[in-house]
Amino acid sequence: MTISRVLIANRGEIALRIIRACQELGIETVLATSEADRDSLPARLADRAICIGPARSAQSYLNHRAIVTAAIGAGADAIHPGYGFLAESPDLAEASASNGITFVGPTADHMRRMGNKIQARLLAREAGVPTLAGSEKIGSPQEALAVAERVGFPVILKAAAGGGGRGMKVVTSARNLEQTFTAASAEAGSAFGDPTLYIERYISNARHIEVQILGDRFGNVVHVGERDCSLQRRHQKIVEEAPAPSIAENLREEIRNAAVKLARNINYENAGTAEFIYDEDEKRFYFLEMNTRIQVEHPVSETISGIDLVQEQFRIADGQPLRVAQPDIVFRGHSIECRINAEIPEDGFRANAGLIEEWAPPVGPNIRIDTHCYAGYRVPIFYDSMLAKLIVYGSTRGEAVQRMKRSLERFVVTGVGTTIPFLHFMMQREEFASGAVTTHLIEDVMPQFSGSSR
Amino acid sequence: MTISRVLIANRGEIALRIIRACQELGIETVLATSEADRDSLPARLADRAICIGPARSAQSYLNHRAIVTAAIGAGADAIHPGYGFLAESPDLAEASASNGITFVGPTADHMRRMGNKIQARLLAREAGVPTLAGSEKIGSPQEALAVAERVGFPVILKAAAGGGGRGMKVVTSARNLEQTFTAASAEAGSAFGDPTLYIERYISNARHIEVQILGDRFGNVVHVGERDCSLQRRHQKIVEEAPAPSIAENLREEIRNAAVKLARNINYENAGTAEFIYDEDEKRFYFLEMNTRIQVEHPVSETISGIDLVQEQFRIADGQPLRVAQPDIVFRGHSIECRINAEIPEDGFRANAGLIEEWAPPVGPNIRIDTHCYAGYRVPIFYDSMLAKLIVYGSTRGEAVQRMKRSLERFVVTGVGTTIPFLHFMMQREEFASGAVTTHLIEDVMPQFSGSSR
Amino acid sequence: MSNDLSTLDEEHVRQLGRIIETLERSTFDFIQLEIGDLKVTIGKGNIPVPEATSPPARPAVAAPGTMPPSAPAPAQTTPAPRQVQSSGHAHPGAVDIKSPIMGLFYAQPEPGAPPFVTVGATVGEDSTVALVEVMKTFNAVSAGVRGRIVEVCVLDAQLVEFGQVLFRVMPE
Amino acid sequence: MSNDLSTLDEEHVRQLGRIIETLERSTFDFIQLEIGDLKVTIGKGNIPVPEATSPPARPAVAAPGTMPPSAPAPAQTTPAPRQVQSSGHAHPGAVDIKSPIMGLFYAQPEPGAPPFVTVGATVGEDSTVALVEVMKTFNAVSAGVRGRIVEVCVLDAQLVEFGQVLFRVMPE
Repeated sequence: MTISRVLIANRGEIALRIIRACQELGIETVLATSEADRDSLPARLADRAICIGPARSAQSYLNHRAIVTAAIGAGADAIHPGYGFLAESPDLAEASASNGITFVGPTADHMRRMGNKIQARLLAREAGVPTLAGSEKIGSPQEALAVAERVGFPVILKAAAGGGGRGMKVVTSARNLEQTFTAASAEAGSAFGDPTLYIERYISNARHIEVQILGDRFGNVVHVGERDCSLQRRHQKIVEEAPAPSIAENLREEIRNAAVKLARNINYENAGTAEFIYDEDEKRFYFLEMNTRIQVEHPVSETISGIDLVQEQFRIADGQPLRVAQPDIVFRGHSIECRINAEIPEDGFRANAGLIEEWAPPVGPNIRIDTHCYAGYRVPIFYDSMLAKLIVYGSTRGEAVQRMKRSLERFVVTGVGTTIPFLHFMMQREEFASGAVTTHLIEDVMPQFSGSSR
Repeated sequence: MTISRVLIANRGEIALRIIRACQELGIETVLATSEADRDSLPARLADRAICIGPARSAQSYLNHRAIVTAAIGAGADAIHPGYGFLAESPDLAEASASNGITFVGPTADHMRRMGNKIQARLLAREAGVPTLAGSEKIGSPQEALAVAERVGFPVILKAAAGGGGRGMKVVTSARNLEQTFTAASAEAGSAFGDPTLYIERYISNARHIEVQILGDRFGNVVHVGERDCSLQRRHQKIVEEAPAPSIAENLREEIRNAAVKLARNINYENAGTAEFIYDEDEKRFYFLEMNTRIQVEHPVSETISGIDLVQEQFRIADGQPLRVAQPDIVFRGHSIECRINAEIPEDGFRANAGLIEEWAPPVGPNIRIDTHCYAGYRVPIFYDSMLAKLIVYGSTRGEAVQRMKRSLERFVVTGVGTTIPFLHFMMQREEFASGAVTTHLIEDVMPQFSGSSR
Repeated sequence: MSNDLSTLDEEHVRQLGRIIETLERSTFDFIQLEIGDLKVTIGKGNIPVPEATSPPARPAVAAPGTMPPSAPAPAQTTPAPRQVQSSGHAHPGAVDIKSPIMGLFYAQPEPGAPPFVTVGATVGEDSTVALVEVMKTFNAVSAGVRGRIVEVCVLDAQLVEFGQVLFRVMPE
Repeated sequence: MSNDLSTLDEEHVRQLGRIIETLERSTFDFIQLEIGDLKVTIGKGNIPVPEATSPPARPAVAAPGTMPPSAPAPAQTTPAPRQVQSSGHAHPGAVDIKSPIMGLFYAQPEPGAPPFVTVGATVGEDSTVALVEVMKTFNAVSAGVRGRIVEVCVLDAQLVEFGQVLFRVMPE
């Protein structure tokens, strides 16, 4: 490994996750922190922490100039961006490269090509990967109407520069289309700096399936299996699992191969994820977008494959060829991840911050906790509400569900409200137990949870 | 599962391990504790704890009548004995059965047949499993001399009722034989209540390899791979790994199959381990003994197979057929376990008890800690010195060694001396890195460790 | 009782002063005093804090099963014997008769017979007060003290732990 | 009961005073008094707090690598800026000039030029005292206070953190 010191441009559990990978690889860690995270657990566990700016992300974690400066000042020869914040910022990748610092991720060019969702759809089609019927780009409500009528309602309007579930609006009939188009375009402009929209056919009975990819500098690409991330609230994932339950084996192979083909077509480098929507009625899948970073839910793939994805990210960034070919990757058993968020599910998953009084996560074989929290930690109001990821393994999906249920029962958190009771409720639902997980399941069962928790 | 409440007749990390298995299986736990362990972590985490006697094991953990009474009084329908103490006591198994309580382990008959090492050797030969040249039973020094001259010096004298490394003496020439025989016989009589000895050819360049077995009530037997436990001090293991490094694949298959055959021949039920000695010079293996219980080092097999052996013990005891056939068991990667003992390696691994002041085990993906310790725990003087088992997984053996090394570096214990520095030293030895691990390695390198730690 | 300083009257303050002075003359480092709601700590160095130890298991959502009411809650770390002893506060000066072994407690020599002792009974040191059974072996428990039984702490045929308090006796 | 100072009447304050005096005469460091909702702690030095929280990373055997001496040890939780502030104890009454951004600190306008300020220099609120560079952008740092520089806390061309103390000034 020629990388000897890395600047970690992130916070929370992923900062800690990266520190741990580095400890095992013998890489020194420098953590860039905001003022609010100065005394955080990752700041204490890193070899060094540098306060790069005030609490607000725009002036700290989203400031790529500050991050590169901190890396130079600390003598770091690499930057790991984690997920979120600047993980998919071509600017950070470029600034790193032009300062002779290794960016642990794909190239700025890969990010740009996949960052624009319209271009990503084109790339997928070039690779022969199915995409949803819809448009490349729409310039006016009239154009939107024409496309919508061609593909049929309901349709979904998406921001070309969006992603990760943000900037999406479902339109069920021609009546609301113009109004929604105007609103969505304005929103996209202010949120992503680009008002461009595109339309896709909307699949209501859908599952979200994504394929983990690793590619190296030498054109080798492997997949590390797929994940099902259908359990979402407000288009954001809260439960993920691998492998995807209840899909035909030939489809599983197809979806995995499609992802590999897409990545190979663009010489994709480092870890990435191809996201697909799976039409439960038609039993077909369609490419949605590609995430050019490590994802929150990467541990479920690590658990079923035994591959440490974050360590592989470093090896790839270091210029090493992939250590495994596809046949070397052995999948075994089933893994589920629950996101423990500081949120009140009954109240529309409203985030709540505050002081964690008790913090006693479950422990035991086949239970993994990725977290930066501890008893006495004050959850800052400035960042996302995720406190921990609880990941379990089981020989079978049933065993994993059972283990997750018991683990949630033993997870004690007081001081802040969490999603634990809701996740426990979900684990007991027949729909989840049977693998009949769709993107609207949470919405469907929410009234019953709210009723039961009174 | 018809078992609904189990009495756990053990202490320390294995008590906690069993509690965790039960939490996931939905079995209530009642812990039988000695007075010294009344406030221990497992006593607090069990659903109920019952103090069965004073600190000394003879009047508590070794008192099978007290244990069965506690089980009856607490309404338990099963007893799990853990390892050590009464785990291989036919009396406890029998007393459980005659009181209508399920014993989570093999039958008393299996224990008796395998408990006598001379009989176990016979059973192995019946199954066509190779044993070391030697005698069935020797009655006098003269007989011992005759056998020793037939098989050739050095030889090893063993107690028929011994096991687990206890009651063994190596004799290098005819000169010491008579004297050693008399001493060993007397020792065996006082330690195991049976002075019977037998002789085996002694292999000096040896490795200790054992095979994990699971058998059910219906005659199904599978192996869960082999473990190498060669790293021993005073015939007691301190590092174990799976799979065994540097043995030919055909031998690996042979040794696994031999264990299955032996177990199948006696309709073995529940978890068990067939121990072999592997002659590094001749590249041949010989059956030593069979342990009729779960072993300390079971987590390395769990890690490479994904099977929860303690949960399987409960399912088998419950009368369920094995859930897996041999082809279903997928081995992946490499796992190493280090025993963190409260011992001073430089001082002949002398045990030391006391108050644990700081206790910060390493955490992270692919690191598992089985322990009952915490900051503020006072290690009692009455029991064995094991504080924790540190288990790691790696895609390759090299990765596992590296992860173990880094994990040991991050394992902070103050207040009591531990084996951590010695284990760290061993992980860095070229002999260990290359897989050239033999039963005399620790003895060979000890002077260098003692020198370096001054 | 109103929870403010007015509960500390002239007399209390004088008493605290005297406690400080007495402690001063002693070789002790601190005194902690707790009377109902009132807690006083006086000492040198840092205030002694209860140690943190490790997380108790407390189910966040639901317990996996139910246990008979006699079973202590998982989070409760006080072992049973001490709970029983605490009931003795009602009889200052009384001493405990503890079970010398774990087993099933029998108050009478055989079913239907009158109990060995009841509250008010006078016992000598060698008086048998109960039997504790361990797998059909019945162990007689002697009082070990002369006096009058003031409390019977366990029910007949109940499992008693090693060291659990069976009776309380007012010595005579 | 109202939870404010009005619950402390004349008499209470006198009593507290006597407790303090008694404690004063003793060799003890503190007294803690808790009566229901009311808690009083009297003592010397810092208020003793029960320590917290989560395990520090301290290598048990060997560090995996070496860091320049400027890097704080992993177990050290005090961030750099506070360490710098603590050096100011030598100048009671002095105030800090902190870095408004993270970047490379330059004491002079260009290489070879004299520094903006040195110890003893007088500054006004708008005086530029240093430059902090973030990727070729140089940000002027103003004193923000009138006074005399009594300490320069960082070296030229060193990385300074957000909020790190650069200078200490005795206000005039």
